[in-house]
Amino acid sequence: MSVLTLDIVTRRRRRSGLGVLGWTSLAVVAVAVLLAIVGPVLRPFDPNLADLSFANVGAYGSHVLGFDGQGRDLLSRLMAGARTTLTGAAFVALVAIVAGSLIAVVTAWFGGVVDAFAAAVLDVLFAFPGILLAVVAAAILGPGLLSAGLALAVAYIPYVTRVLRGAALKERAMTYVAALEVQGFSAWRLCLRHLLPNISALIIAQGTIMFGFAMVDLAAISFLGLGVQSPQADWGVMISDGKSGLLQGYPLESLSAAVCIVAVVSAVTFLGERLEARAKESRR
Amino acid sequence: MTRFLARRTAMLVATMLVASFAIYGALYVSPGSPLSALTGNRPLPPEAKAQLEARYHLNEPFLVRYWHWLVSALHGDLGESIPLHENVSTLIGQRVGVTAGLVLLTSVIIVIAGVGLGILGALGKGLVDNGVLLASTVSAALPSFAAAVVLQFVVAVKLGWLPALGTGHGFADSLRHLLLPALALAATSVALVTRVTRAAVREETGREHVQTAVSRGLPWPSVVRRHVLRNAAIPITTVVGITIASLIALSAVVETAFGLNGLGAYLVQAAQNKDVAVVQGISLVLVLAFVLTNMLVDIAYAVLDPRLTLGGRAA
Amino acid sequence: MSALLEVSDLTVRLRLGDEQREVITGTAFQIAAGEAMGLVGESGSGKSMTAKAIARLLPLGARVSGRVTFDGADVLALHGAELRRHRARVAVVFQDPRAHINPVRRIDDFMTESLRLLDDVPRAEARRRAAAALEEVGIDDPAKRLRQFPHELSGGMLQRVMIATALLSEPRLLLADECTTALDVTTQAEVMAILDDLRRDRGLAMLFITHDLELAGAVCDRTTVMYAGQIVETRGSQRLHDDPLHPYSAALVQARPSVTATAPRLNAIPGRPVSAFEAPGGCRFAPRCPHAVDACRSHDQQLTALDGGWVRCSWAAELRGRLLASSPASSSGENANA
Amino acid sequence: MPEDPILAVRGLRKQFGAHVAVDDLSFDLHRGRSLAVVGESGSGKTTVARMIVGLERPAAGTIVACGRDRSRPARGGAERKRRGREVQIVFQDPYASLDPRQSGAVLVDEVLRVHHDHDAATRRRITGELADLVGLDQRQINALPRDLSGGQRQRLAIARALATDPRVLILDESVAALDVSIQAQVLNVLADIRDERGISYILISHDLAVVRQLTDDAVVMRKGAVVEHGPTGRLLDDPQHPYTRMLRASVPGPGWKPARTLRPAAPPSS
Repeated sequence: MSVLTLDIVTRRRRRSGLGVLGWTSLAVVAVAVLLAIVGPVLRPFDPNLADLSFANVGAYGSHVLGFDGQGRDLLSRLMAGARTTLTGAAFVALVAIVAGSLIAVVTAWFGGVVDAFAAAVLDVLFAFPGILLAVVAAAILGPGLLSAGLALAVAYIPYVTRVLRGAALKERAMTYVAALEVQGFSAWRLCLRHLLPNISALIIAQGTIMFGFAMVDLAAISFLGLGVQSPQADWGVMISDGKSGLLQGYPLESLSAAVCIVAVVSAVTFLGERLEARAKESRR
Repeated sequence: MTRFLARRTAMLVATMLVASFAIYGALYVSPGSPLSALTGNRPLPPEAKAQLEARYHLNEPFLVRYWHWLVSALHGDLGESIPLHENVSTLIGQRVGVTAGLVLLTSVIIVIAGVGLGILGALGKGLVDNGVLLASTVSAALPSFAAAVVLQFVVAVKLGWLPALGTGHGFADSLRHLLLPALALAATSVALVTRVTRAAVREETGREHVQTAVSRGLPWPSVVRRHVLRNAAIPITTVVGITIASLIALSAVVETAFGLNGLGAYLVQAAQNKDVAVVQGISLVLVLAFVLTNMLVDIAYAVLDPRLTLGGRAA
Repeated sequence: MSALLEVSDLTVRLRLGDEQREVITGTAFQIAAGEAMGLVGESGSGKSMTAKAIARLLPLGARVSGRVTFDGADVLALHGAELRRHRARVAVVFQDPRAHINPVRRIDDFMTESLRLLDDVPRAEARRRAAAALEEVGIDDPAKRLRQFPHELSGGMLQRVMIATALLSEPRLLLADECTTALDVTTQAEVMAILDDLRRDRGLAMLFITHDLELAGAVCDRTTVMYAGQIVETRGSQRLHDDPLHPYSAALVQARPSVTATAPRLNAIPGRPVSAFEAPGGCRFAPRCPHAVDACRSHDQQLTALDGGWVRCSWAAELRGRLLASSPASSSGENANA
Repeated sequence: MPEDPILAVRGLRKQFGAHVAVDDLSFDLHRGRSLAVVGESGSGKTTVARMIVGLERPAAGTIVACGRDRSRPARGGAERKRRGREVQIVFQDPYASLDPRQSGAVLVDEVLRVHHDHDAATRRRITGELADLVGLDQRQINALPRDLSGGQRQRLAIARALATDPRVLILDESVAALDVSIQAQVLNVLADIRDERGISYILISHDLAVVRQLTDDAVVMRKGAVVEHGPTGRLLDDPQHPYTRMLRASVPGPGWKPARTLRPAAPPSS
């Protein structure tokens, strides 16, 4: 038997299961969510109790990770920060995805003038990158998680809508929708019971991916000092707070928070992309 | 093509008009008088207040003020920073070079590394491809500020190869100072471009017309060059363009992290100080740069894809 | 006289995820120089994969065994420059010209590409030949067409461009894979006529792959019928149509409605066509065959010579002449599991 | 004395921008009869189907089904549903015409719930009857579309269309994408349904053999205009219009040879 071509299709092998990376990602996300729920309660020490004499001191007794630049317990701050960081990102993703799905389905269904108008509005909105909008929002509403979150959510809407609108249009063009229209089904029923459920997998995937983006961007805004305000514990704030220590050779505060963010973001993004790939696969 | 350009330019002007209105309007309605920032919330004698209001056109109706602002902006005058008593255009002019340099250097890194690695991964097999995949996955998860922190610590603090902070003087020194920030800024974007490039080249390789070329007995390198890469260039150009456009705003983070004296970092400072004129001015410049870049992407797209003679880009 | 193309015991397995899926089982046939053979079957029969195996265009991960000899060369062993030369001498005309022509390059570039790259023909000369080829397939104003992009041409026109291009490289064998299926009937007739004319003029051999038995019969001397990855019958086209030897060929002949008469009821074949990897042991057509007996299901059938053709059915001699007269399958049976 | 037509179309016209897709089409369809609308791509035949079921709005002309005008959009849900009980359609592509998340049973059940106040048991009974009618077994009617073959999906699409017991069923190239052996099965099923239910068909098709098998009358369209209209048998055996003759001459059959011919004043091939 002659083998004509080399096999490079192996990567698609474990399509059905999650795989090692998938399970690891799921575990990371589960731990993060758990931390967000119980972290602020279970933390071993008061995350805001500062003692400058312990500034940047390493692991010490029950202070497993040591102290930050102001002598606060690092592990406690990481645990307490999980809630702020994750709820902020969840808020952004949720708002963007709900608005995006709504706009996508409505414009795909009605088309014509409605679609053209929505497209024009989104085009303008598209001109404002998330970070820029957040900075402007901070200038208007004052710095804080709320203004940053709102700004990011608004900035994400055009991106989410673009992806979902494409999917919704494709679905709208499927002849089963036409067949059910001919059956006398209402637009309401068709959108809610057929169109939306059929793009729901993609919506969830997009939401997951947006959650990852939101975590990064929110942290970036906190890092700029325009998001969550110190001394509140938040991973983005911690990276920023730890910068001076870092330059003096004490990288732990910045790095530990960075590792937390990178781990959760990569896990979430990996899962989101898997969901997206699967959603697209099943719609072939 | 002329019609396409005209249409696209009209769209750009319309977008900028709406965007400028939004920028100006949003900051106009923001709580707190611009004067309070100037006076540090001290009460002012009425005549001094009136004098200041007249100087900064604070007593005119909103639309009139917007019109003044827009017309002067078109003449290159973005007004005056109240806290700094300086012309915003001048302030921007002093800093735009750093940001432009940073974005440019980052773009070069993204195009060379991202597109190169992507093609390598798509056409390579086994180890090469897996290596590219691994590198891009790690790098994709590295937000610019985290990359900044890591690079500062490892390259600047531990190894001492490159400076951790500051802008530098002269071309070579500036470049030395910009290298780490550019790498930090590029990290995520390179990964994104690599992955899209890899996917696009992969997808084109599987196309029927590529099969036709193979079936005619053309050498594989010719098929790759004339059909696979030529066609993959269309989605790759789009993603590279959009990625570069997104750097314009993201530069704020890296500039802040590395203490660069650029537009983004200055915008952040101005937002913290509620320096409305500066925030408006820089926002307008950044949005313009962003929109212009996107327009260039659209034009490149239309040039590369003969199927799109008229009308916009197929979403 | 030795055949131009000789396929023997060709078996192809494709890789789908973890699975190896057999799509062709032990196919064997010959095509002489200048001869046209039709390859007819429903979906999953393996007819297109046969063409791909001959042109060495199987997807990555495919495993092939058996032997394909083209003009004396062992096709399955070719590689590098020899493989490219083989591909250049076997021209393929695909079903969907719009997908098979690079959309971002001009017709000119598409047509002259292999002349310029492989034969070092100067651009002007290559273009002159391309224009002449376009005129041969009945396209007016070739100079203008050469400057256009594929999306500016209709499907029928593109397929003629495809045929003209295939002939430019002066191949010895033409593989036409459902090349008129996507076209309108009147366009199909015209494209078929052009293909038939030019092929005969040049003494070009052709493997004509189609699901349409009548169409194959109209342009091919001989027709081969495939089912579930196997050849079930090979015969002169006219005889296959009038006096099929295999129950499946007979069923195909009868299942199609006729344009000249309304049947009270069509002779539908119960069940659905299967691919080689889903096929049962024994005779692969047995579950759908009205003449099947227990022995059919337990014994693999061999391709045996009968009346100048080949047939894969041990009852062929006995059933001969009765196949077309066989009564339509009962309606309950045909509804079973399409 | 002939009864009133179940579907009457008069002077139907549709334009897309400057392009006239359908121009001045008229025909009658009577109970239990079948009419073919024959044409190649660009003939406007599919636009005709879409106008009759209300997916496109005619620019001019009237469509009257079961004595009620339907050339304007339905006003309100009740009228929309009533139209749904008069005319139904089966599309060409069996892969796009079913909601991938619904099994046949769920799908038919939803249609029944939208239209009638039957209890669950009645709906189950009707679903079972429809499955029998189109030849799907218990397992198949409860399977998701992705687990069905093309032929089975098309049977399911027919069952869905019949769920409201319409008087007219439009078959828009409904058997064109099927394998020869499956096509014959579905054509037989369609003939059975007509015998059993007295339903009328409009067959939109480019396939003259299928047209001959299933229909009594035929309208031949070319570039939106009707070129010939008459009984199917006569039209195919003795075509009058040059275009019909060309169509007929293009069908491969015993003794047929493709001829490099025709197209007198034809446009560059379409």
